[in-house]
Amino acid sequence: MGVAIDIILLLFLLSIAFAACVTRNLFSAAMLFGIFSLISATLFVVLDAVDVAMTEAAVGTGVSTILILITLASTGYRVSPRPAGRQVLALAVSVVLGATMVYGTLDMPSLGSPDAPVHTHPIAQYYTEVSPVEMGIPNMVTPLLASYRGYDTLGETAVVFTAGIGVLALIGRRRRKDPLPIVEEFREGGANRHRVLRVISKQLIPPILLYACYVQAHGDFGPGGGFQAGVIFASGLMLFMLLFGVEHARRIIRPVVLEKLIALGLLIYGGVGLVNILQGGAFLDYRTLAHDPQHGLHYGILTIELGVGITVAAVITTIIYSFASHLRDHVMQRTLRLRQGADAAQTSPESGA
Amino acid sequence: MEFLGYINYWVFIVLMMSGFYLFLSARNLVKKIIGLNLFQTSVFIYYISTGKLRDGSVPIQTEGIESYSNPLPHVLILTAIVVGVASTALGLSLILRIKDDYGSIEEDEIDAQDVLS
Amino acid sequence: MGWLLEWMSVEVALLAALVSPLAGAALVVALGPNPNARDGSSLVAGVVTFLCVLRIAMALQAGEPVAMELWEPTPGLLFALEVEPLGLLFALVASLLWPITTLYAIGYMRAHHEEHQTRFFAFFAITISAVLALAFSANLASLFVCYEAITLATFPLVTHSNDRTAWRAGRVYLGILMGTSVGLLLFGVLGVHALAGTTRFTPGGVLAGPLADGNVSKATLGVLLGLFVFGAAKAAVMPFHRWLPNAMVAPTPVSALLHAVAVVKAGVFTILKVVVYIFGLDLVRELHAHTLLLYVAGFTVVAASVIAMHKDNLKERLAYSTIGQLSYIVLGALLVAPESVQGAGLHIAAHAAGKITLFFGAGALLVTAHKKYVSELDGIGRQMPITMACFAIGSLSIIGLPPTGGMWSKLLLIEGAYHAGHGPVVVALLISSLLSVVYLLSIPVRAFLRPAPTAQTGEHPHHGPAPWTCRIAMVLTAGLSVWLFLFPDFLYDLVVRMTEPTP
Amino acid sequence: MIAEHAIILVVVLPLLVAPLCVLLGRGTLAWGAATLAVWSSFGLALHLLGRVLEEGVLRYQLGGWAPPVGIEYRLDLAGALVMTIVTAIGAVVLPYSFASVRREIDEHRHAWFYACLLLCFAGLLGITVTGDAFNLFVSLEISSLATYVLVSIGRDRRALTAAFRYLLLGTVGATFYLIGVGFLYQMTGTLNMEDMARILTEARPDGLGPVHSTKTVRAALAFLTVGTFLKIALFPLHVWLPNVYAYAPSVVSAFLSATATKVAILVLLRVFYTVDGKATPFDALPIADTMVPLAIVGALVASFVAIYQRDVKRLLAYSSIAQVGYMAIGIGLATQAGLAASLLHMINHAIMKGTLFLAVGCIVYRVGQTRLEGLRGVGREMPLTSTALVLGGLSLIGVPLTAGFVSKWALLQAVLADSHWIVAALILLSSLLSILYVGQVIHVLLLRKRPPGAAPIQEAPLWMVLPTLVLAIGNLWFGIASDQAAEVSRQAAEFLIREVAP
Repeated sequence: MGVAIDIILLLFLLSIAFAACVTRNLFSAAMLFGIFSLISATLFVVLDAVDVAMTEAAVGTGVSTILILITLASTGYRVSPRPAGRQVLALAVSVVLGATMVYGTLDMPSLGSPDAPVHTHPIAQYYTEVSPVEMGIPNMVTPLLASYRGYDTLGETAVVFTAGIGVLALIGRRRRKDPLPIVEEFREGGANRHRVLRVISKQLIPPILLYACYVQAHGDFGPGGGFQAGVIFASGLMLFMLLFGVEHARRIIRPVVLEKLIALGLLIYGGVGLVNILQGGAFLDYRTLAHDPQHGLHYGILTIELGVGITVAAVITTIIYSFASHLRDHVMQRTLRLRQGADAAQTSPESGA
Repeated sequence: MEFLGYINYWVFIVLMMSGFYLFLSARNLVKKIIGLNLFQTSVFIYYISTGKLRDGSVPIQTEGIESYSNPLPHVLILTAIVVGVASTALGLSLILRIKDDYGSIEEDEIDAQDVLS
Repeated sequence: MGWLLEWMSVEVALLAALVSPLAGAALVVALGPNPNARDGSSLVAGVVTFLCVLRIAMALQAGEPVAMELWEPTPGLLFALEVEPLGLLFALVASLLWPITTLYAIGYMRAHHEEHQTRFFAFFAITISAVLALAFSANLASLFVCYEAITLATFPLVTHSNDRTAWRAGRVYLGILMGTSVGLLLFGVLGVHALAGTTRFTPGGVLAGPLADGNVSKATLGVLLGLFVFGAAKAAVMPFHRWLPNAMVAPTPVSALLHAVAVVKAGVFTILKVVVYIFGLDLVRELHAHTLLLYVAGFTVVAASVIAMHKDNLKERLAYSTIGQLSYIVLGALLVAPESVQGAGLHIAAHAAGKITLFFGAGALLVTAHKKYVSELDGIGRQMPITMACFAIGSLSIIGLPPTGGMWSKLLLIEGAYHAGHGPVVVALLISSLLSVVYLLSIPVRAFLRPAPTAQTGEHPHHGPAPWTCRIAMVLTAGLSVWLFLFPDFLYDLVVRMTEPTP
Repeated sequence: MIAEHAIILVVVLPLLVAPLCVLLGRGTLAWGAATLAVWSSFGLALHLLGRVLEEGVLRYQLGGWAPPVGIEYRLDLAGALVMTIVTAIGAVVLPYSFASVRREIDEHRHAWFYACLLLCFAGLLGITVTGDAFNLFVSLEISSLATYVLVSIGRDRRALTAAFRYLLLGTVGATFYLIGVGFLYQMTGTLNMEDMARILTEARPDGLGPVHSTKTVRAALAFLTVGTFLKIALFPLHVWLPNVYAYAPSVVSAFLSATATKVAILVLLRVFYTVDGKATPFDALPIADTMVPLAIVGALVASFVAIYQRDVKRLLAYSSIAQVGYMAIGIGLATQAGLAASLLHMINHAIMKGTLFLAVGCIVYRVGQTRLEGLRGVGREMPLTSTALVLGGLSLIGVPLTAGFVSKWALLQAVLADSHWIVAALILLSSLLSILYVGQVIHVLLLRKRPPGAAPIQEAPLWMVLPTLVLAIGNLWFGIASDQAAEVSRQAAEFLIREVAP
């Protein structure tokens, strides 16, 4: 049964990858990538990585695909044909890459083999056997993520932070003194014309936000944690933005506040580490936070997960805001230009007469 | 299963190759990003597969289950996915700016403009 | 006079000889606004430097070893000083002629109303320091560093006038000197280090061992020798000679001291050192390449003399003469007969004294009579008798006629060539001497014997003699040439000790 | 307490001041905070260097978890050396950045700029201290992402394409690294570098020789090497570099050129020596046979291309590729002398390229562009800047008494010690080419006359000239008194090599 699912999923993935390579349409390429990501998330579940599956589904299928689609909306879907020479070269390089990897696999332990060093190395036992006792947290991914390799996660949060700042620096809208004239159609967002959709979707937003809080808090027991929660929270806001338009959304949570929240989350995370140092432990040694080391660990993990959640939610929202605002400005400018062109076309025959 | 174990790896490799091929051959910048993402996602799949233990289960402690898959690759890939989406977001915003400033997102047309300037 | 210097230990003297020009440079910069104090300090630094070198000479005469290790930035790049006879000879010449040139320069620069005199004197002093460090270098690596330092320190002097020609000349200067030294000389230095494991100047050479061990072939060593002969482009062996005529755009004191004495001699000195202390005379004799290089140098000697004859610009003529004379020294080194090497060493001193006098003369003519061309010099000897008399003595020294020191060195060179069985070289030396009679002696002859141009040419008739400091300097250097003729023993002893190292 | 935690504070301090900069919001405040953070990092780095010299390798258990369960920070001499370079350059660049950034970057982006600069800085430092292969990847990505932002934050639109291309190739490089680490992880089950090195020498479970002889490990090594080559910009994987250095803001060019490639080279050393050391990667793969020729061809081609550049920053960028080639030669020799020479050249190249880019930044501040035609005679009116430029240029050529000479000397010696005469000759040839391109810049700046009617130019502001001159004097200092630097790099090389020795 497992094998059958495995094979089906792999076949799916292969055909999608092939389709993505041959398609000329950027829109379908983007959608194919979204599906690819979703199916790989399913594969992750088969491979026992539920946390990763959740993240991949939220990030790959959700955020990345949406970002690509927004980008395409302002850049267009046109692709010029590729020259043959380049394709041959690309193929050759890819084949070299593949050949090297296949060579590498020849001495690998087969998939799932219990003799593989990955499973025989003492740390594997540590993570699966000692950690739940030591931490009192059933989900082994969470303490590994937040404590044993908590420093990597700090780095990961820093990367997210960088991305947020970077997107702001690149396409973040400057607080203009003379805002663009707002075209009426865009004032209320695209969903204006779909009242039913709007009414129903509106009901979804609170549960989504609530679910985000649940995922944030439930990371100790099931799949989830700060990152997933942040993405889900941001997707709730994203839905709001889709329904009511980016201008409205920007008024609900102001971009400046988001910018500060981005920084705040990372600071909370790092601050925990500094507090640990002040308490006489190593950086990110949460055991110093309370008398009982296990309590300390729980406090620490909860706090840093909160930091991660804040930064991720704020960054994803900022990114989506920025992309959407950019698209909106783009569309509006184009509309204005068209309208001016139309006005000019109307006036010119009169003046000619 | 032994045989299938290798097949799995090779399928992952084919996936990586297709992503890498798309990345190399495309001249459209968005398409390059898509290719890169495919490539990276395939690498993630490979990584996760290394942690899989035959007959192991999801690494969440449950009554009555003795063997769990190794959670370490999961953590690594969680980090890598985040890093990946961060790069993607940055790359896409760069594309938006390039579109604004050059009016095109085709590599050749951009290069041609740079040569002229 | 010896007791006066006894109180200074020889190590101190060695360091002081290098530092006092630098201190002089610092003083010059500090006293820049006050020209008299500035030039005075320059002079004092020169005299102090010379005294230090004298102290070193006394020590060496007494048989004391004079050596010192300074520092080692990376393994194999050891900055160390060690005085041996040839280096001492070079240092003596340079440090003696520096205060004299300074004296001359004071008059020249003021009469010529040069700008940026402070910069001029400062870089001049720095160059001298580098030259002395080069002369005292204990190994090839530190010699190379000093060699490059000289190139850089003289660059501002070459481009001193800051106009288009000066900068163009500067480019050629830097391009050739830097290119050859980085591309060839450095390679040679590293090659020696790689083969012999050391670059220390050792009597008898360091490369004989690797050859005997079979680590290296004769052909490779021949190439290595070529790297040095061409790499030390300051020796101006053709085809890397073009920088020297170009460098003549510099103020005359620079041409006089640096481009007749210090800088160019640094090139031939390097070659001599390498031949004597790195390869060793016996080894060079076995290399086929040395004959080939010998003929290149011989060609340079003759060709430079021929070109010199056709130059009307006095300084350029002197420059080509220098190119020829430098190749005498290279010839001497490559002939590898003891006499010829001694002659080469002696020629460093003799040519220095002679050529600096000639340049002083040329400079004096320029500032006083504003004459640059040989053809304008008719009858000028009557107005500037001292200048032209010194010029004549200098010419004799270059040609190699008594009563000047040039005679001894040329004699030794010819003798060496004869003993080594290189007939064509003897012929080349003789031809070049004859040519130099034509291109040099013709000048004082013109100046004294031809009638002065009359008023119809529009020249203002009376300009008087050269500035007094210039005249003193010329008399001193001309006197030095004569003194070298009368008392060559001291220097001769030095060069003999060079070829017979074991005491 | 600070001494005990210095090894982590040196990285975390700038990492956490970055969000602080964003909170502060104002450019000036952010600059102040950033400067303080970087300077304290510099102080800590010096302290650490001293301690490493005295005590040997320093270790720190992050989160209090003993490796290999937790992540370990592990600072050896090579790491401390690179860390000192990075922090020193940072400490010089930040005072400089105040005026330069105000001129070249829109004001509302200043706080973000400093935040990213700090993140880049922290990421680079993280690479130097980490003893964990995956943590290295994370640090690498922090610095890379910050770099993409830094490059594209200016006003030149060409910086956008440059940053984008860098993003693509950088991500590919990082992914290759990730694949390599994955392969190694699969064969060893651990991510800690030392632990990996230990397991690699152990016998395989099936008894077929040591783990490092497996095909998987070889493939891993290939991926790690190629991925790192991309980051180092070793020919022919250098295509991203010229435009990035050329069109980034001056401060960024200076900082990156002096630090980023050095840190990438350290990654290479980690791969070759710390992780795979006992597996003697030089025997397993034809690394020396490919790396040295690639490096030397790269040095020659890049020097040659540099001569034809009409833009000063691009010219310097190509020269960087050439210089990286020299460092790669030293590593490719796989001898202690070669390694020491590479490390020494790393220090010296950081100083000289820093000087040159800072000096060019001063010119940009006044003239606003870097095309050679537009810079005629500019140097004459900016004497201090041109002094620095000339000193840096001489060092780049490798003129004696400058830093560049000492390391080139050491490199040539190492090359000749292995009797690679042709390589030595080619290095010298490339030096000759460098005379041409440096000479060209100096010629245009100093010798040509300003076009008639051009507006007079002032010397750049004091706070830009001063750091530039500090680095310029560093060129002389490390050329004359370089024995300490040479000694440290020799010891670092010895340590790395010793890890290889069984």
